Amino acid sequence: MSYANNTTSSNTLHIINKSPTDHQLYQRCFNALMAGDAILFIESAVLVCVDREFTAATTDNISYFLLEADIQARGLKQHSDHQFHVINDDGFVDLCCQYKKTISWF
Amino acid sequence: MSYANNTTSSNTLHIINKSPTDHQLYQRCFNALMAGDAILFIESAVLVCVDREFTAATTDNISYFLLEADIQARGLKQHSDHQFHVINDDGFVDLCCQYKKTISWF
Amino acid sequence: MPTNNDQSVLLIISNPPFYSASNRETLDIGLAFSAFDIPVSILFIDDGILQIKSDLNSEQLAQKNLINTFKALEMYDIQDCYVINKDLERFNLSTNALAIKCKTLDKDAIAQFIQAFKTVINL
Amino acid sequence: MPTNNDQSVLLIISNPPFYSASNRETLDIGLAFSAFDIPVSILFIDDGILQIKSDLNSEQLAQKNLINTFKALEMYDIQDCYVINKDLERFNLSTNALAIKCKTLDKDAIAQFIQAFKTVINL
Amino acid sequence: MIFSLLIYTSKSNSQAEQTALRFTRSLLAKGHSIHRIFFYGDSVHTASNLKVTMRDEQDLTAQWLALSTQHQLDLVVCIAAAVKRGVIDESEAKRHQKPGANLQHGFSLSGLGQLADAAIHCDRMITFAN
Amino acid sequence: MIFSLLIYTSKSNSQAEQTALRFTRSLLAKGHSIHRIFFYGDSVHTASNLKVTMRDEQDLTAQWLALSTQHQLDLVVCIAAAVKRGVIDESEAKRHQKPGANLQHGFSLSGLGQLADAAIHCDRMITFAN
Repeated sequence: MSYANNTTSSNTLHIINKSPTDHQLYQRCFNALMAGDAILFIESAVLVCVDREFTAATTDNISYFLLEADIQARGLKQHSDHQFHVINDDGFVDLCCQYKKTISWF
Repeated sequence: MSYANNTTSSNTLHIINKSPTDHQLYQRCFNALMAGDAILFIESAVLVCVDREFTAATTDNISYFLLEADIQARGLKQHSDHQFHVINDDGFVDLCCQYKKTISWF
Repeated sequence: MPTNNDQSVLLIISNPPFYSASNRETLDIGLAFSAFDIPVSILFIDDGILQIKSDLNSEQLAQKNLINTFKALEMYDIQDCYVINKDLERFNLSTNALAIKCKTLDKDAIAQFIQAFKTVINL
Repeated sequence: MPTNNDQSVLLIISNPPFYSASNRETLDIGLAFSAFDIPVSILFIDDGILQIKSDLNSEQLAQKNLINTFKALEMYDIQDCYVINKDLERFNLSTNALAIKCKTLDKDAIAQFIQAFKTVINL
Repeated sequence: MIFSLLIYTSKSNSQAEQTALRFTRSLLAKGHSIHRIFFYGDSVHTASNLKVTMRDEQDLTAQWLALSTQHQLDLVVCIAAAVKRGVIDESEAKRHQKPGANLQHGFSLSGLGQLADAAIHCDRMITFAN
Repeated sequence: MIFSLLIYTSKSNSQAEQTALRFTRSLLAKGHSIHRIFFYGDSVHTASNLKVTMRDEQDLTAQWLALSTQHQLDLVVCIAAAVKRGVIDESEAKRHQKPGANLQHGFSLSGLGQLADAAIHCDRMITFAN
């Protein structure tokens, strides 16, 4: 998978930790996306994978990641579909290294 | 004006203090409205009077109040139109007495 | 719904689990009020419904899972817990997936429901 | 926009005035970073644009009006402040109504703009 | 009328406590009374006596105290919320073997029963939160 | 790679600091290093030594300290943010004539210059906030 290689991207990793009910925060994050960027959903943001009202960003070529500890805590392990890559804490660190910078949307 | 009389209403005064950009909070408040209820917008919520994206509740017969100190602090004094009654802190206390209970949406 | 609305209290929980201290602290209000014989009801709304999913598991997080505390509600005579049908649909849940027994309300019934209480606390 | 993006920092302000300590504390980061010769830009977005309205007046509130501190930005060599056209429209503002000189960006240009910075801080 | 206030702020420098203070002054001036003001959640920090007020900011703790002295307000801080956040009196400091106490004189630590009592003995309970 | 962390939480018991702790453990285990962890805003309360951890909760302050001891982490608390929120060391207590100090040994108070330095001397600055 793209996130497993070690070349550094010139793109940005966006980290978001609020429930998708915070529409404005999500819109703000989506407005900041370049093709090739990634979004890591952590903490309450992992609810994106079961929220039927969540609509993904319209920007092309965005990778979506979910933090494993957070989906497990919320009983969502079986719900995350192919749209989302599930990563653990080590994967979180790897992503931060692979992308040129991170922006936290909190 | 209706809020100036001293009879106690059996209705509720809803107090909201967040910017109207918090759509879900506003929707939650709007879902709790009965005909005859009032909403008092305080703190960042007074931005409703200049936010072109704000759409009022669809419930009938709702009174809208703005807290004077907050619109003044934000330079909005001239913007509040006839849809909103402007009250000071004494008016806030009066409203709490006139309505049977208050619910804070924060 | 309170039959005697003289002292009845409604607690509204709208935050998701593991979000902040507010859900725990709201629950603690419920337990304390019950001890004073104040009739307490709880309304789980929006993300709040996720707080009582029976499959929450905070082992990997350094956080307490509140689910057992919520289960204690019945012992404390807080038997009136409510969820909204629209929230069940939104998260594809049935009331069987919840750790405590809840009655369901339609979204359009929320306003009428809330009207019956003397005090509403919404942290 | 930073010409040398090696150490450039973008601060994003999205909260309205008088909301919390975050706008003040974001500004303080800008002043401190400037003192270390780190090039700092500030993007006011969503309700954040209201923080720099020139007609803010906190006399009736027990709160400091940050406007003079924001005006000090230019002395600190933070001359790159940006607002979004859509936010100006939303609140029916022109850049003349703002206490500090701002450049304007279209919403569609935000992503490209952000890309140039080494670090983005968003409190 | 008899009011009780529940203060539940989570961001420092939010307006919520300032609004509550103005509301309190106004209701007392109008002849109403306050049964109790209950500080819960992160609002317990209001009762810390180690905060330093910057020259350009207001000292909310001092303003509550001044009002309390003038009108004999009952300023109660939830003990469970306070102790876990590090706002403790001498007795809690001793019980938990902490190096000091920081509860401002004029505030008292007590349980949620005091909030229940406040709810029962008032006509209106108003929440100020954020 | 060299990381710096900016911690800016505003709600107690939010997950943000727990996530930051797990992230820190993971990056250290993977051989990366941390230049500095900077506590700003309401996160300064993490450095209070008066907090009492309930039996069913985790002591985040102790966990930061344990990590810090093992890996010589530089745990810096913003002095301006801390002093106004009532987290002070002996020197600030004396300067502002406060009755005591409550800064946990292992954390140090310093200015925002330390955050600027942290931003300059790292490859990645990650914000954990809420």
